[in-house]
Amino acid sequence: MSNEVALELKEVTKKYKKTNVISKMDLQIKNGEFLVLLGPSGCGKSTTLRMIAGLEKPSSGQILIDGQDAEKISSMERNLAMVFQDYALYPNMTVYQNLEYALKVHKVKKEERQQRLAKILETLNLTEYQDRLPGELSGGQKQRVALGRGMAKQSKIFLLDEPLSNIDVQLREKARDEIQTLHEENQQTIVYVTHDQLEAMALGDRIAIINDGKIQMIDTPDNIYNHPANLFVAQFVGTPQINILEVDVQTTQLVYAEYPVLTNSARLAKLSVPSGQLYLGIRPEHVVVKCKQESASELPAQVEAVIDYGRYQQLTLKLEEKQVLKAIITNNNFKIGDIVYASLAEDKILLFDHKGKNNLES
Amino acid sequence: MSNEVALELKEVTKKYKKTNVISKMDLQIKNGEFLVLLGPSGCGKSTTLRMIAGLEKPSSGQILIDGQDAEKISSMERNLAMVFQDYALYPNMTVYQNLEYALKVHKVKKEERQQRLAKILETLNLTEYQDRLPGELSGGQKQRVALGRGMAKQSKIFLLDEPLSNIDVQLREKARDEIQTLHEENQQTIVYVTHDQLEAMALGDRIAIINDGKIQMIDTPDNIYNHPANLFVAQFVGTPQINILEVDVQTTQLVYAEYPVLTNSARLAKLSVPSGQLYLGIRPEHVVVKCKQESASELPAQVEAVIDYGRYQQLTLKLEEKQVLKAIITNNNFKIGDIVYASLAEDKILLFDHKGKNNLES
Amino acid sequence: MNKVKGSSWHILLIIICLVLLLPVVFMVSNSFKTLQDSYHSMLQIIPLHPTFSNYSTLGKQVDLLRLIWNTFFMATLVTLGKIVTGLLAAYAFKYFTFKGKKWLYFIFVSTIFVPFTVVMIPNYLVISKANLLNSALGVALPQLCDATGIMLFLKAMDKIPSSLIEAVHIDGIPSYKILKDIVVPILRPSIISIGAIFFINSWNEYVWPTLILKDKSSFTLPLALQNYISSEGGTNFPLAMALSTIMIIVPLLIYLIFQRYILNSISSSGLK
Amino acid sequence: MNKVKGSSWHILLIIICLVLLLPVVFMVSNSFKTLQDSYHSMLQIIPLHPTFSNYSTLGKQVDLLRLIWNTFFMATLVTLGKIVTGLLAAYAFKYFTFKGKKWLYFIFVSTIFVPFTVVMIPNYLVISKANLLNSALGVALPQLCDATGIMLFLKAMDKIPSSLIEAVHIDGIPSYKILKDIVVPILRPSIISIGAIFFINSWNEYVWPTLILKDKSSFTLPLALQNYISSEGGTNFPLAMALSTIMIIVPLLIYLIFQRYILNSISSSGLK
Repeated sequence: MSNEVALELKEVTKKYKKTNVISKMDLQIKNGEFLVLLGPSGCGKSTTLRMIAGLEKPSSGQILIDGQDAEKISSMERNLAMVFQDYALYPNMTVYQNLEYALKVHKVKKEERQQRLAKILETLNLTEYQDRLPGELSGGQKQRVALGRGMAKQSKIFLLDEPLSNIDVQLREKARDEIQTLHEENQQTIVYVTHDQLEAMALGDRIAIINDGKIQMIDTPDNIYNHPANLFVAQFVGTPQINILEVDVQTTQLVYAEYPVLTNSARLAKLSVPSGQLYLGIRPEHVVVKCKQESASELPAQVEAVIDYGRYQQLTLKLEEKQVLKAIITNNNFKIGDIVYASLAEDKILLFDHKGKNNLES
Repeated sequence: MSNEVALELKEVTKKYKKTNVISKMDLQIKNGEFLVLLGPSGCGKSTTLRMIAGLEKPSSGQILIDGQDAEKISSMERNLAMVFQDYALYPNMTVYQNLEYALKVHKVKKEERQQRLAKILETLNLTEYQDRLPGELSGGQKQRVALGRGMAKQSKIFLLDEPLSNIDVQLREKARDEIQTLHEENQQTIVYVTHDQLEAMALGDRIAIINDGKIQMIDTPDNIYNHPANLFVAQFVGTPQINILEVDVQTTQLVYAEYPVLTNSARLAKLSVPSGQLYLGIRPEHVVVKCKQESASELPAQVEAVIDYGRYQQLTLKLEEKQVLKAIITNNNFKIGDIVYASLAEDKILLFDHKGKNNLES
Repeated sequence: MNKVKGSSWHILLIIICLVLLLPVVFMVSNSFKTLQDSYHSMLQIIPLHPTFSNYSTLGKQVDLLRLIWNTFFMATLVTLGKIVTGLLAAYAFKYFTFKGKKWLYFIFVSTIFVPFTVVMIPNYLVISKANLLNSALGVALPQLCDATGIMLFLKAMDKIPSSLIEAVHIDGIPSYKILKDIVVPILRPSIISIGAIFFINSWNEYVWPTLILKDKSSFTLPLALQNYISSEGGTNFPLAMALSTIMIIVPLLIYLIFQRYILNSISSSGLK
Repeated sequence: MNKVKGSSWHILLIIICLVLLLPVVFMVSNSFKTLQDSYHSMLQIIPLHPTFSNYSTLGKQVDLLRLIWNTFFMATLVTLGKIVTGLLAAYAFKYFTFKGKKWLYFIFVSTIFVPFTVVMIPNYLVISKANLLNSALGVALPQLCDATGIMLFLKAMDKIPSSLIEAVHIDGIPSYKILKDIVVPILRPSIISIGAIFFINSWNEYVWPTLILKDKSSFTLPLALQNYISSEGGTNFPLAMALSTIMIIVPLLIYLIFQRYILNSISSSGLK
């Protein structure tokens, strides 16, 4: 069992000047797993990665690498490679020298070095650039060199700190596919930091969503999107953001303003929330927009904005009292100013308690 | 007629050290229009904006502002405001002073200043921060101050240079909505530079897609997505990217490998391409994936990757000879390794000539 | 920043620090020794018979306040001159474009490589013809601008994002207002620390003032000190050390007062 | 960068440039004048009767090659010493963490404010006890490290992204290799230009060498120059000017050779 876990954080806390950047974080990463740390800037995800890399020391708690206490081994002995956000290529060395440098210092034999690097350069389509300096490369090429430098070490754990954030949007999709292919081929354990939820969804076996130095939820992309543990996760994942309405609990139904938006009393009974208010979350694609009111649960609204993204259209609907509801539709028949009726797909509705903001059904 | 055009570029060329950054660009921007300049980094979009602002001088050609030759008037007299990517707030002045500074120097009366600024601070929700220094603000707040500083000048033209690229992804949606609301309220002429196609689609009345210093296409978001002028535009807009296949023209049909992907001979006849090869473009959402082959035009493929984005799933399909086809579906029944059949929605197929890469039907 | 422990590096730094500090300690210590003690046990750090007599003797022999004022006045004049010309020139180089700018800049920097010693004589003749001998202004005049200052300010201006200056231009603010309202306030820490360096250099200047200041009443501290060091290394050593100790008080005070700016402007990061 | 035309600024720069250059022109011109011409028309830029006689007289009176070699050797020694100690100390300050680092740094910077004039006497005594009088090493020894150099290198190291050093650490590269393979190559332009400044300062040094170098055969150029300037301003003025002219040749050569690095390290942008 224990050798299945590549990396483990036990109650890790990191303080800077008495404020907790990371608070008692527990985390297990399995051998060969692709784990994404996702969160807004300043949430502590980079600090977590840096502690794993040994670039920062936890204020308290333990980091275990392959079952060994990381504090007792140096950055090098942790047997890991890291790709930095700015790539951190040595500007005074060619692409080949960049890949070779660590191996050379650690006295890997010349023949083996050449073999290993030739294969990596080939895989990453860098062979023809091997004699260039980093300054002569494009962003995408630099990113591949940084990946290659990490691969050259053949370490068990691969840490990536927002590796795609400095390359052109158009190239990101390709670069992302490449990272995925590499992971499938080498089956390294990968810890990947990003603030981009689409990147996280596309890459991660599991995603750990971090906010305020705490893991808010750690699960598969599917569960994170469909069954978010709390309001933060629900709002952080998905663009446009999930719609949040404040609703009143009544015995057999949930009511927004005077509209009964949830009437499934069996579901409500399970909640064991006697009365008061809840947060209701509904993703824009589960808001159905109609021209005519067909049931009492549909909310009258005015179309405030229509954005055509080509594949789908996004409507901004204005309910009463400045409440805004966004909807994603695929056949647009609406114009700004239209009066419409929005119905919320009942089975897609998420419910969060008003105080703790946790998902009441997960 | 002429006073409907707020801004006009006539054969504007900009050279740096003999290389053309902008080549003979023509552009007309109407009064009150929201025009987005969209393109990859280094395409010349920022240079274009900077020439309009008077921060760079065209090497040749003319810029007309309100019909006046811009070369004869200073940056100030152009009556425009600009928001910079890094906001360029004066770090030594409070929020209020930042907004007030230009007005004060230009001797706007104190009472009027106070009135104008109070309203702007109110609109942008900055009133409570008016005595803070920029260093004490978050990214989103800084961006609002930068907007406010531009608004304070009440200029006719508002230039924005990637104003959202330095704020958190989660806040971008809100900030974007704000910019749109401001435009609707003030009806200023806006020229907005971005590399983010979604931002462009959401904001622009029209979008000018720039590459290699040339306007590739200038049109509404809808036309740009559905009727791209050339291969570059088709590939630049839309994520995941449009699929491109090389197809052979045969008398009554287009053939990919041995599969007849387009059999509408009337459409083919209009093309007047006798024979040879074409590029076929099909957006991922127009690739229909089935478990069984139903017609000869469907391409057999293997599922290479499945990404679940929550709202939709993205399949990466492998055709023969390493050709990859991406598909967007909304009900995922496929697993990696499945053999499937992909059919391309005929009426959504785009055709580009093999040499010039222009859309053959637009 | 990643911080690694490095004890051997630590030792290296302490050694360098000692090398730099020892002469100072030695100087202060000897200024409290009697002439005899200083002669017999010069390297003894703690004086055997500590005495203030050197300082009181000094007080009788020279007008200390006048010396300090003379030095202070001259150094202030030079510092202000260099700051004003340096800021103006750096601003012009940085934000304006004109023909021959590159050449002009090339010549500017070249003057850093022309030693002041070498241009001292021509300068002396000019000052003497202008009847400015024995005056602080005479010392200050040829030093009111120098290329090093321009370079330092240019370097400091690198920290101002170009977009900031562009923003002000679009708003149509005149140049002198940009300099006054934007550039100078932002550069304040740099101006203070560059100014401190200017001040100290001028405070310590010896060769050039000896040419100009012949009259004892116009003497600055370094000139007075020289009087106590005869050509063969000091007739009354403790007395010279006492004067030296007095001489470093003002520079050290300036350092203490402005340390926040000075330390920050050296290294913007990594020493926190 | 936004470049705006500014003619009044242009004029300001030209005036400053002239002020800086005039003494040099004046010096070179007088070195080609006869003693008589120099006396009667000192401010005449183009000599009435141009002559090389001052240079040939100088060649007879002093061993020019020896003077240049002495100065060069001493300046090289000082420069190398300052570069090595400066780089090591700056590296230690920047990338290592240890107790009392802040205090150590505070003391380091304070020594910038202790004038060399003031610690000259204690240093003199050490050098004389170590029997190093009349040797270049004696001049160089107390100058082998200084806080200014450390500061300049620290500032230069700000340009190296911290991720670069972290990347090397994760790869387990030892410190001395990081310094040798990464830091020094990246800082090469800064090292060259800081080194050039060190060299020039040492080349021009006058007061301290006069204490140590008593023997004529060990003289450096500034000491020889002083011989031609009697206390009252020069018995043979054109001769002094000729020696001055010779003295600035090496510094200017260094500037010309390394101008690319020097100009770039001053201002990374905005002067292209």
